[in-house]
Amino acid sequence: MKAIYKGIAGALIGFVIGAGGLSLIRILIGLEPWELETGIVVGYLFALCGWLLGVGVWDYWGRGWFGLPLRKYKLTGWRRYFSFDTDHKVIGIQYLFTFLLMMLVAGIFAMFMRTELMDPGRGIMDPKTYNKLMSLHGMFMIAVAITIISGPFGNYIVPLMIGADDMAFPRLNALSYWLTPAVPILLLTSLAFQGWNSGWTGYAPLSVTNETGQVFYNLAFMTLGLSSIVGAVNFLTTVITMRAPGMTWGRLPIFVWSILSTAILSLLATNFVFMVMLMVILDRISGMGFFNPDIGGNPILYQHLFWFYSHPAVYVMAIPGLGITLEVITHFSRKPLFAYRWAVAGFLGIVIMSFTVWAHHMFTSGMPENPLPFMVSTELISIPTGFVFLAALGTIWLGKLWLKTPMLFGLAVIFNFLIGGITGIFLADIPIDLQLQDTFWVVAHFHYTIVGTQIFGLMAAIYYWFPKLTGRMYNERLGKLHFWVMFISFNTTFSPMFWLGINSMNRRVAQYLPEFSMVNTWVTISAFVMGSSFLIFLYNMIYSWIRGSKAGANPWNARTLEWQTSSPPPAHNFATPPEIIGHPYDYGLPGSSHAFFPISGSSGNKQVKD
Amino acid sequence: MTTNTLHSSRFSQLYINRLGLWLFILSESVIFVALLFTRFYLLGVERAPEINQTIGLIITGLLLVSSLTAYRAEVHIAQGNRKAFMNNILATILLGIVFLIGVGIEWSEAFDHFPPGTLFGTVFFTMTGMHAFHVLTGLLLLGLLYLRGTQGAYSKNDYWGAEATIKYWHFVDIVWVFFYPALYLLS
Amino acid sequence: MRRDVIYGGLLWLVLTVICYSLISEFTLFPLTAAHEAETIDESFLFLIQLAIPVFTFVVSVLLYSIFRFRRTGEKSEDGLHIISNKPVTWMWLLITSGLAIYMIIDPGLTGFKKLTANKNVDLVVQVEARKWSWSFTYPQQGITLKDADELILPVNQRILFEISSVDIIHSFWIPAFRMKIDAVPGQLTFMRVTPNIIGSFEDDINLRVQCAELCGTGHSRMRVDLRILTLQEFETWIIEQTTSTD
Amino acid sequence: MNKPSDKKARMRIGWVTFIALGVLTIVEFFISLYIRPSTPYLIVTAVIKGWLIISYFMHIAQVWRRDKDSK
Repeated sequence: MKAIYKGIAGALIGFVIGAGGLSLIRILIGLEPWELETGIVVGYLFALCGWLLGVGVWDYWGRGWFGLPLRKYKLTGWRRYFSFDTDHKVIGIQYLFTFLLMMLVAGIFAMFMRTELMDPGRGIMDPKTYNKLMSLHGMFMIAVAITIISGPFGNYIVPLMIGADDMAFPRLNALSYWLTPAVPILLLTSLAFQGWNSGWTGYAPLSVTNETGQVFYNLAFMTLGLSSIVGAVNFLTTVITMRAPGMTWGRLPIFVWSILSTAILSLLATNFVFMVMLMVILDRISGMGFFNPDIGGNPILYQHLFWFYSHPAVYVMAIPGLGITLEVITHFSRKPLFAYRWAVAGFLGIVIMSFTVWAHHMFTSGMPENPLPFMVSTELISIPTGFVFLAALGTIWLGKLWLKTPMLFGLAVIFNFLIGGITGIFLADIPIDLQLQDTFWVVAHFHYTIVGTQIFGLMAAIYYWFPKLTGRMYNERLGKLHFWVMFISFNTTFSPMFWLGINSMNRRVAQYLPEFSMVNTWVTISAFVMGSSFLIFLYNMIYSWIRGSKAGANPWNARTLEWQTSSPPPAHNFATPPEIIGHPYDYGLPGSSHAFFPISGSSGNKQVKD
Repeated sequence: MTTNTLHSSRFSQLYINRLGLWLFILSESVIFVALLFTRFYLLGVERAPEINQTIGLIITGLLLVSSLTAYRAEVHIAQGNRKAFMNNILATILLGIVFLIGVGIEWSEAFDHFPPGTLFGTVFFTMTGMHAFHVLTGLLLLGLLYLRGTQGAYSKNDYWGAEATIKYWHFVDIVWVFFYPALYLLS
Repeated sequence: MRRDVIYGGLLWLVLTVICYSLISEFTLFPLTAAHEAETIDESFLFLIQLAIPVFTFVVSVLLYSIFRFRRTGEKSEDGLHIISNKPVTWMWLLITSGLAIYMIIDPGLTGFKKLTANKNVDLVVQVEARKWSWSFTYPQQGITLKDADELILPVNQRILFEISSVDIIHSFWIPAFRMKIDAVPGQLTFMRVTPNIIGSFEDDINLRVQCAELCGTGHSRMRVDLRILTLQEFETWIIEQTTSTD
Repeated sequence: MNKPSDKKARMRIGWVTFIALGVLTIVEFFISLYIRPSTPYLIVTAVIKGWLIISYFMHIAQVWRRDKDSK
């Protein structure tokens, strides 16, 4: 906890230095000493640096820049999780808890939204409050979706899967985690400054002209982007350089491939959104006019830059979910991953093509550019996406399906992503999009792809790796109950929204025509059931973590490397460094093995039990 | 960047660090790609005729020379010649500072012709500002490098800190290679 | 194995037939009030028909596998060691690419062409969006309705909307026309449409102008009614307007 | 790698690159003065300059020359 106190102190000092210094400069050049938004932006910049330095960057890292000896703290037990710890397993758990908490909070926002939408007129809040709540829900969930698989499981599992003892840059890894708490804090602080009402997309010029709370959204998005860039550099370097001997590209588990693809996307796209957020801030605080039509600026520019990041970001969310799904489906079908190369090509194909489709969000934006190339590329991206279905279906066909909770979630992802994908085709078709854009069809579509793919994938991951993370087994009965409640209520919540979309209910509205009230009431009730299913999940996790039965090293009898070490893994992951001698998914091939652990100093090879 | 010891990697720590740095630079260059895109999207190939060509050419030259001194510093430290290394770093820092002063003069002139409230001003100040910010961070890093140098850090076998800083400095130069024609020369 | 393929195929067939009969049973789309809307609904229906076999294929593989290939009991047993299957993967690539390209060409490019082909215009209506109301101007008739509560259009006339905004981005959407386009400050956007029925908001809720782009507090109520009149009625209305403003 | 002759060669690379960059900058300047439209030529010179810096000042080749140090 000491690290966090120091971080908070650092943030406060940083803010005072930043905002105070700014005031001083303003006085010197003869301006008013204080201007709210400039003060917030500059103060925040310094506060963020102060927070990072205080929380551990200075002790573990910064002192070295000045030639001072580093300070390392030897913490044990729960205290490690509140410190600048560089162990990738600790960072994974930190990510998991932070973002599950964020998801919970954003889910509560969603419950409030649905309560308001029970009623076609004014329900529990006025439209202004609704817009802010909707924006908060959106941005919280976007932050969650971008991070919640690659953060926790990318960090915890990827080094284990490739046989490394840690990430390539452990301190950068800790840095990328400790940037993230700033995101929810900023977003919630915005409420003290009238919040912001432009949704998670923050379209200019609305975002240039609205209340001060908007600046917090921009800063939060920039901070999140910074964190994911640092994470992406780390993941790429780790996977490229830290693979165990014999772990060729062709033997890389599919989940590692999905994280790698995600990292490429984050690396190459994120700074677009960083820049566009900065442009909005500059427009607001310094009188610049990127999006101001009066001086020749162009609001469409915002959408180009924004979607050039945010469409790839959709795959940043979806690909790790699909990676987990393929991973889980393979292990629980007891059969090799069907068409492994095609699945990898699918991921990489999505990565490359996702940079060509951004303007399909802008078919109705009145952009002067020709929309047809974007329609073509968007429809074509369904081909690499189809490879993922090919791999999944080919794997379960003729398998020996072991229908445990992770497997159920994995299969549900296939179903949900199928609906999400097919309904996306309609949106990619320009004539149909003219009708469906900005309606509830879009809401249903992206909830099917993000929640249905990523959050269901997350659940599969949590149940699948729970024994590895905790050393204990979750309660299977409760897990299945959670699955069925969540799966059914998820579908009854979001599938009626397709009907609403076709029948012209537009999105982001607090009040709507009374003709839609019956369906909306139904959706709200389903949403509450879906929300409550997470209570089962939380109870199961907490209870099993404390009281669950011991799981052993490899309860699923899986072949990948993370299961070949104890649960939870020791400090450096493997007692002896592994060597890879076979494919990770060779189920049903007698005598095959994925890895063995040579004992240093002896010539004998210890065969891993398979 | 980091100096932890790894026993499971088949690559040297130096190689890992280099790869990480290159990836970071790749990612950072996206900021400038976005700015160039903005410049062409909003303005086409137009530019303000009032822009001061003399200052533009001078600061371009300064940055170019600073890249040479940075390069020389790296060669010298790779040979273990610390004195020459330090002198070249110092020269780089001075050139960088003069560059920033040049940008400052350019800004004060630009305020009269195309303030941030005009379209070209918006683009000009953001592009040069973003670049100057990177020059500033580069200068801070070079300052740290110099400080560590006086403390006796870096030898011909261990000069990753110097190499990384110098690579970053070259990257800042590359950005200007693209920004200079985009702001001053296009028509 | 062959039996599995046959049974799975049968399941696919049954599910597909069920889905087709379901969509033919129900009215899928709300009221259309323009030629263009019919084109869009046709594309929509066509894509649904294309999507159904894809959907039922995946679902039937999932369902069949879950029931046929599930492991019973706790005994651990591995499946067959099938790494890949060249004919299947290449067939998959061929079929999915074929479908994608077909979709691009048929409802995509052809539909887009149908919508944009006819450039004739009988009537120009200038639409100005602001927070949170719509103003309509009929430049040929010299009528301006500021902060209007109704948009009046004649039937069977090709109308060109010239849309602009004075503050932030709004979106001009008439659900019964199935079309929307953003109102962007600083530029004009266009929408061409030919209404083909007579009616008003009281008859059907899809006859309305709705803002579809989030624009702040009043966004959800930024809506005016649409009334489509016969040409004679429209001309009478025009005369009424011009005389009342004089 | 640390032989004195090696040092001379590396210094020469630095100078040659520097002079090439300088010449290209002058060329750019004159292109902007005399050639309309200048954009395509300027893109070419900028790309050449960027490539020179990346390959000779920053040694990008090190990234794909995976020299494992013998420790």
